[in-house]
Amino acid sequence: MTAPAIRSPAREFWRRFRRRHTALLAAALIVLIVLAAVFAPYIAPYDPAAADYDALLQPPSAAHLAGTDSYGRDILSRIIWGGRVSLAVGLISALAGGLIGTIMGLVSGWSGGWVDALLMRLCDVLFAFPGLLLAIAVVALLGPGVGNVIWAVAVFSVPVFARLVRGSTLVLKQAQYVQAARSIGVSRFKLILHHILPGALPAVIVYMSLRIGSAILVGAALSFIGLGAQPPSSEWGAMLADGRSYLGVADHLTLFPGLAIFVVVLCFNILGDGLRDALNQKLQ
Amino acid sequence: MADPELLDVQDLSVSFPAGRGRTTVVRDLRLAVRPGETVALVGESGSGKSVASLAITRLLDYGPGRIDSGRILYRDNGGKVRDLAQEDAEAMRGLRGPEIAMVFQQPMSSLNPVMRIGDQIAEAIVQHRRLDRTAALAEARRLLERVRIPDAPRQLRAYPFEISGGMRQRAMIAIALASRPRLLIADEPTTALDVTVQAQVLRLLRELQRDLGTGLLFITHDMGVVAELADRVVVMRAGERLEEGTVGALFAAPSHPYTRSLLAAVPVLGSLNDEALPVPFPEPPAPTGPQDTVTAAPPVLEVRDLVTRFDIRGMLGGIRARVHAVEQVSLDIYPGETVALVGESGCGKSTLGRSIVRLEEPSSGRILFRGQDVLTVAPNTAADSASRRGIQYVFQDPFSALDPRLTVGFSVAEPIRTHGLLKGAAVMRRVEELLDLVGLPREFVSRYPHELSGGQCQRVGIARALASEPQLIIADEAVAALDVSIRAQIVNLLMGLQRKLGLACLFISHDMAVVERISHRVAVMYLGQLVEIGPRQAVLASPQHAYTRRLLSAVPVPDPSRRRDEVAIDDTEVPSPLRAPDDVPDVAPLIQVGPGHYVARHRVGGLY
Amino acid sequence: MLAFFLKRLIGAVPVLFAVSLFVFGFVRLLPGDPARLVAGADATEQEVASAREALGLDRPISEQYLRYAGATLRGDFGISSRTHEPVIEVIGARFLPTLWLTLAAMGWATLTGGLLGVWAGVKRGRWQDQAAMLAAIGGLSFPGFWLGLLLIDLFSVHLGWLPTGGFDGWRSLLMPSFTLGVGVAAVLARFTRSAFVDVAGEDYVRTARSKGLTERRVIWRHAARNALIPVVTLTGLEFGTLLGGAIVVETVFAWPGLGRLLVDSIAFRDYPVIQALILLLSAEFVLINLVVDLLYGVLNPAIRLRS
Amino acid sequence: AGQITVGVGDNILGLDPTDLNDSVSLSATRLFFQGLYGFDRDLKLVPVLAESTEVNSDSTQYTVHLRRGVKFHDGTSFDAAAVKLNYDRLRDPANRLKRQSLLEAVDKVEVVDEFTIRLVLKAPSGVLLNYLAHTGASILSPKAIAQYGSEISRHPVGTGPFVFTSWTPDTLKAARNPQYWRQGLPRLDGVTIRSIPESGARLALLRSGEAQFVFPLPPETVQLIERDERLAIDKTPSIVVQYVALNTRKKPFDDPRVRQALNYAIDKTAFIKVVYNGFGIPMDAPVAPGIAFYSKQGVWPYDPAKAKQLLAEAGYPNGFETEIWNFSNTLNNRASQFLQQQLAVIGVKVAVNPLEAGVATTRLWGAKTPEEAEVRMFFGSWAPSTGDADWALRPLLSSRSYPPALYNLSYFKNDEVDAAIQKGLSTADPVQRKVAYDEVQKVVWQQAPWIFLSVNTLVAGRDKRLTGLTQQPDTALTYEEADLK
Ligand SMILES: Nc1ncnc2c1ncn2[C@@H]1O[C@H](COP(=O)(O)OP(=O)(O)OP(=O)(O)O)[C@@H](O)[C@H]1O
Ligand SMILES: Nc1ncnc2c1ncn2[C@@H]1O[C@H](COP(=O)(O)OP(=O)(O)OP(=O)(O)O)[C@@H](O)[C@H]1O
Ligand SMILES: [Mg+2]
Ligand SMILES: [Mg+2]
Repeated sequence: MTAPAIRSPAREFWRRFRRRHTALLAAALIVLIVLAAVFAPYIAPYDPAAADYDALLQPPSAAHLAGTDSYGRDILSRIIWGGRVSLAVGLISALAGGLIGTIMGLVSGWSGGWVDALLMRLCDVLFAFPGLLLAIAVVALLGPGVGNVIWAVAVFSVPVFARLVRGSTLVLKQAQYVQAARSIGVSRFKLILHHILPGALPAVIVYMSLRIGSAILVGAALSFIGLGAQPPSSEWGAMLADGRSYLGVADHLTLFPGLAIFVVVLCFNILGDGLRDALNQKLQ
Repeated sequence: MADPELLDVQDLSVSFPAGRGRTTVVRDLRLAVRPGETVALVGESGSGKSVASLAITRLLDYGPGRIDSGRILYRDNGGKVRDLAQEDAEAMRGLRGPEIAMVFQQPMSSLNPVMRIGDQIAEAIVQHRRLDRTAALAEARRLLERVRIPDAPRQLRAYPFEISGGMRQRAMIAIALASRPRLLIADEPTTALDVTVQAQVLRLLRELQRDLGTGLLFITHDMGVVAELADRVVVMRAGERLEEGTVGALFAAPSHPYTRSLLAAVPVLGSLNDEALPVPFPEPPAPTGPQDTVTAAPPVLEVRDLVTRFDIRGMLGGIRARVHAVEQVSLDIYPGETVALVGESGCGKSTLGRSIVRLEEPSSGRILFRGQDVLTVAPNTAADSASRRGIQYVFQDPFSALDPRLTVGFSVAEPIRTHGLLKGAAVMRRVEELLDLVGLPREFVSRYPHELSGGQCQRVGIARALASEPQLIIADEAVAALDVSIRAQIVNLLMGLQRKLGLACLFISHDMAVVERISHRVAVMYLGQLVEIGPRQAVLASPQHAYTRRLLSAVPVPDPSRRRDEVAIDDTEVPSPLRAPDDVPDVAPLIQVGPGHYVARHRVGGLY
Repeated sequence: MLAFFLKRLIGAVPVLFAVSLFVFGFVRLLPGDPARLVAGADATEQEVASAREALGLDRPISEQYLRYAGATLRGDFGISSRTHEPVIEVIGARFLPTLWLTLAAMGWATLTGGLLGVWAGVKRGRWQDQAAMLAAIGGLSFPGFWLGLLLIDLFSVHLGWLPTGGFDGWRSLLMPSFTLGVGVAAVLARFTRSAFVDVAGEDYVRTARSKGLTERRVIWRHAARNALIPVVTLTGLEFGTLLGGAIVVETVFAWPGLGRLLVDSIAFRDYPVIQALILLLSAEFVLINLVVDLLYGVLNPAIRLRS
Repeated sequence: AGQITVGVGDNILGLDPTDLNDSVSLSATRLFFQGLYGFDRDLKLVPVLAESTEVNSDSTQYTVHLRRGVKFHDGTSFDAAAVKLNYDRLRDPANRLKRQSLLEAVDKVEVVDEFTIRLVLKAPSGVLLNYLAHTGASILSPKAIAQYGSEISRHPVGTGPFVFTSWTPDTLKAARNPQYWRQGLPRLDGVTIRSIPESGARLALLRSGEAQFVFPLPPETVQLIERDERLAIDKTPSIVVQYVALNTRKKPFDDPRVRQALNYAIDKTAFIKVVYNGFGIPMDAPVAPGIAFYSKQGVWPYDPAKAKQLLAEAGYPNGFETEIWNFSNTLNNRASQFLQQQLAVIGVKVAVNPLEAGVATTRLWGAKTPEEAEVRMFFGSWAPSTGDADWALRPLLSSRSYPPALYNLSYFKNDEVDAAIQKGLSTADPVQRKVAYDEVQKVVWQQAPWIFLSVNTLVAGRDKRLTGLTQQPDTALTYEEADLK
């Protein structure tokens, strides 16, 4: 009988993840949505910017599956195109913010002392600086492109991740097994990578999957206060915000982009749960 | 049988998911406990003892394990016989505590890290005895005193990480006793206890049996304890019951070959009275005679005036008191030498060991490893790495020392990879070799710590310590959770390595018989200080310090015919290493009383 | 303890100083001419010039900073260029509504979020878990303004139970605090669940069960308390963020809070108000994080703070 | 009788009319304050605190006879001294009041007797009374000015129909002035003005009965109000023109044919329908019909073919690329997008760039010279607050009004126009002024420095029980005669 090989934690993780079928399904759906966005020009039934003044605010019909908006543009096509912006905002900002924040939190929690103090005060400053203010500044300086907003949103998720990870790090640092590894002489980097990070990761993943949704909604908030995406690039949040004054008149204007956001957020959260559970060796 | 059974386990089988199927780890187990009876469950490490006990309490439900078949008949307080395997969760909850209580094997992880010890005990009292919190805390204090925890009022307010391994175990016992159970399942409750405390705890259990008629299912590896305590013995191996019998009959005439070999491997204190050097167990592979491995080379480790103290902080960070865990300890260990460190639970043995591997920060003193002061070397230098590789520590609580998120294979390979000893597939081969050495199946490389039994965990810890080919091993109760045959195998393994590589060893243990077997010299600690140190033969045969004498007198003998009904135990107040922040204890110098034999002559905590 | 507290508070001074300097530069970096905004859409050139003079923006930037720093140190935050009121009063008038809204929202959201999270964690993998998750995701993907408008439509327009907005008694607090709290509750629920699932498999939870404790006690005293540690961080952070004002909710419910003040002030390049607001927010965050750090120690004695 | 609540879209920033420039605050001050003159709902000049005015022949001296028996809310009497004090206060640059330019033309204010005052001008002016009628030239109680100093904007004391009660950031409350000089007025016991920035919530305020009047109303929600029989829509033709300024100094807009082509390319009716839900009329002159001396020119027809042809003639057969700016808000962005789509039809690719309010100030007014200006197309609107052709045309089209001085964003320069504007400004004779402004409007229309779009209709929602609350074309509300049944 040949003994199984020593799999790296990453391989182990993948092995467990593969068994989570709902998570895989969610991941597949996300890929599908991303593909739809990428290939929007080939998939979208209409030009998302083409207005038809004879078909304003049409309810869903065979011609326009999701109806038309106040310019007579096809909402479905706009949602497909809008995925490009919205998914980019959600994914990039959450991933970038999560990555930087996690590193910061690990360093801060692990080092303690003045490094910790410095990094955490930096976070305080970042926090105190309302994200919206920066978003406005970015919009003001660089123009209202959503691409610019991504970075603003990313920067402002950094402190949350940093503090979360720092919290876990502080706890894990005390764990007997971390001390044990330390006494062996495991390098700081490996120690953090193999023993601390996996313990902090569940929180990061869950928060990240939540963050993707809220990042998409930042677009809505910005549009709401009048700083949205640059027209006519459709973006789910902006579509929602613009459609709100038609509530009660033409509800499909908000319904469909809302649905799109819901589905995407749901998928990311299911995926997040799957990843998280796969990190927990006690769950089969 | 005249007595109605309290517990009657019939054909119990338990399995765990494994890969795509399930593996059965307890198979058709039969077991009975009568009121007031003590049944010892002994057997090979990993044979399913702990799992069986979890199945009985149905705590198994909260994990991946499943009861596949069998009945667990239990006669409750009202005289009704119930099949625990069929009861619903709520009914089981009602039974746990006042009816069936359990002491878990891994005391560290089994205590809630963020709750005070007192609250964890009082909670059970409040739940089952309808006392208010203050009364419950008072009761908790009484319980702590009864399990001989020093300074009980303060320990009530301590958190698990603040107390020693033995204290945790006693706290677990106190929790189990708090609800005055009718059936107590104790999984290795005394492994981390020094013999004096062990004797007291055993007496406490007997009292409980007498007063309440509690049935006791006692899982242990210590045949001395079995002989001392048990009425009947059940022997398990590989998930199955091998044989059962009254303790006298079983010890006198074991029927199964495994039982026979088990009893043969039991070390008896005093069997090496005439031998100056350690001698391996008469186990395969064939022993090699006395362990004359100590050379005249300079010591690998020199500890000088080491002091480690812990500040006890209040909720908001202020220092309230200080634990003098290690006070001015000096100690040398030579290549090829094993020094046994013994002493009462909580006296600072682990702290000393942990200080040497720099898991604690000593307040003063020096630690020289091969002439290099390890406390002053800069981190991440070659010297630092050399000492971290050269000294390995086997943790007293093996489970919490393994990263729960990493497989056994990865944990064992970690020191090899860290120090770049091997590369690629060679790492894997070495890990397998190490698992073989400690008697674990190779497929355990892909297991996680929570899928191991206590003894298996401990062996992983040992394999991991050996992985970096150290010059010095600090083994903190490293064989306590192992059954006698495996224990003999591990001790022989260490001695073999000593012979081959000149490995030095600081062997922290409560088991005097093993100490006698393995050590060249014995050091005795008391309240953080070294009170006696000398050649093993001299210390064990003619102990000079009163504490050493007391320690030796309490060692149980693995022979039921020589059972002491009342051990001479002094019930004086247990001294405590806790002091006010500015109250430094005085340390008496060691005085030579024989060749290499030193003893402290001064009054410490009621002794002189 | 006190020493630790003081140390952290003193440590906050340079932070606040850095923030003040940063903000001072930042607002001036933003494109936009406050004088022009103050003077109005159809102002003549003289009117603009006189507005600039009145704002002190005609002086060299260094002088402006020194004045600002000096005044700030004296506790004088200047006069709002938008309303001509002292900044202290502008902010003061809106601080209380924000505080109320935040407290109410955080109050119900932490409670509900925590409960929901633990519940989902207990029922992990079962339909209750899934339902809680769907509810949470729903709460997350609902933009505040949408939910707010729907609530207004239902409770104010159709049922007539609650006022549509404004800051006027507890009834006016219900819808805004609900709307504001939904996102927080959702985040906390998801997060608590996750932390809870991790903790629920620990040995000490098994010990708690072996004592025969009620399941509720096992969950709350043993599992939840350990799960709380990461949740506390998040709660603190969310609280701080909300204290900065919830722009969207404040706008929908015409709530006179700090968030809207900030947006309006930015749109108006009301430098003194922006500067003071951000200083206030930094101070809040320093304070909240201090509390969070203390709470860590309370919740997990092993990481008690060494001052 | 009764109390009413009015929902408005912005915060009230202050209550000193001389130091305000946003229409919401100015409108609110009209509860408390009045000037010597005012406008009726057709923007006709009417005396308020004045009884009559004599102008000398060269339009340099205005002698105003004041109304007698008027009292300020604090009990002091309104008289010539009060007017002089107010006007001098407003004119004095040291006071840095935002409305100081209203009295720019005045050289001296003289008290003739207790109820007569004379305004001596620096140069002849035909429009002084329009300026005096502006809310910014309201008369405050001299006692209150002395008493409150810089706090005056929180303590409004005037002669108006309502007395100040309280003001918190979002809510202004006023109560009936029992000593109001007009007999039997006001009819209401009190007025509350609430700021509700979100239009949906503002609408809900009306529908739930918490407010009796809300303005503005997003055009798309009108349907919801119409469904409710308790509510009515109030439509008021405004004097606000919506147009796109084309930078006539920049290629390709320097060519009149291009500018005309753009005018041909936009379907104004569709524009009004899509952007404003039909609430508006196409512009048919450079000023709105409500403005004095409005001179109708006829709507630019929608004719994309003609537009293409003109572009080709001008050398742009395939169109060109350019950029349009606007102040970022829902309606403006929507309008820009509409324009973008329509211009795309004739091959003109327009990038829409909405400017945040602060950014706009630098981008638009930051250029010191026409050469520095970056603006190409700017979608905006103009509300001439004096209701006179001068302020409707001069700031936008005179070559002396280039930013940063004023608002000529098309950098339009035409000598005839310049001369005519100057002429109209310097005389009080209506006949001469009409000639001048006819000329200006004709030339501007031909030269097309703008894309002429629409004059919007103000849309407000009203509880049907509320009567007599009138909205003026400049969006200001008059509460005097309002009543709640
Ligand atoms: N969660 C699990 N998943 C898979 N296997 C498990 C799990 N828990 C225990 N086992 C296996 O079941 C067997 C019995 O374990 P158990 O803990 O009962 O041993 P034990 O008799 O108590 O041994 P020890 O004396 O070493 O504590 C062991 O081989 C162990 O590896
Ligand atoms: N982190 C800590 N904080 C406070 N006190 C501590 C801490 N760790 C250990 N102690 C105390 O130090 C003393 C020595 O503990 P140590 O673990 O060294 O004992 P030990 O000799 O190993 O006992 P045992 O045989 O029970 O394992 C004990 O009284 C213990 O309560
Ligand atoms: Mg076991
Ligand atoms: Mg120990």
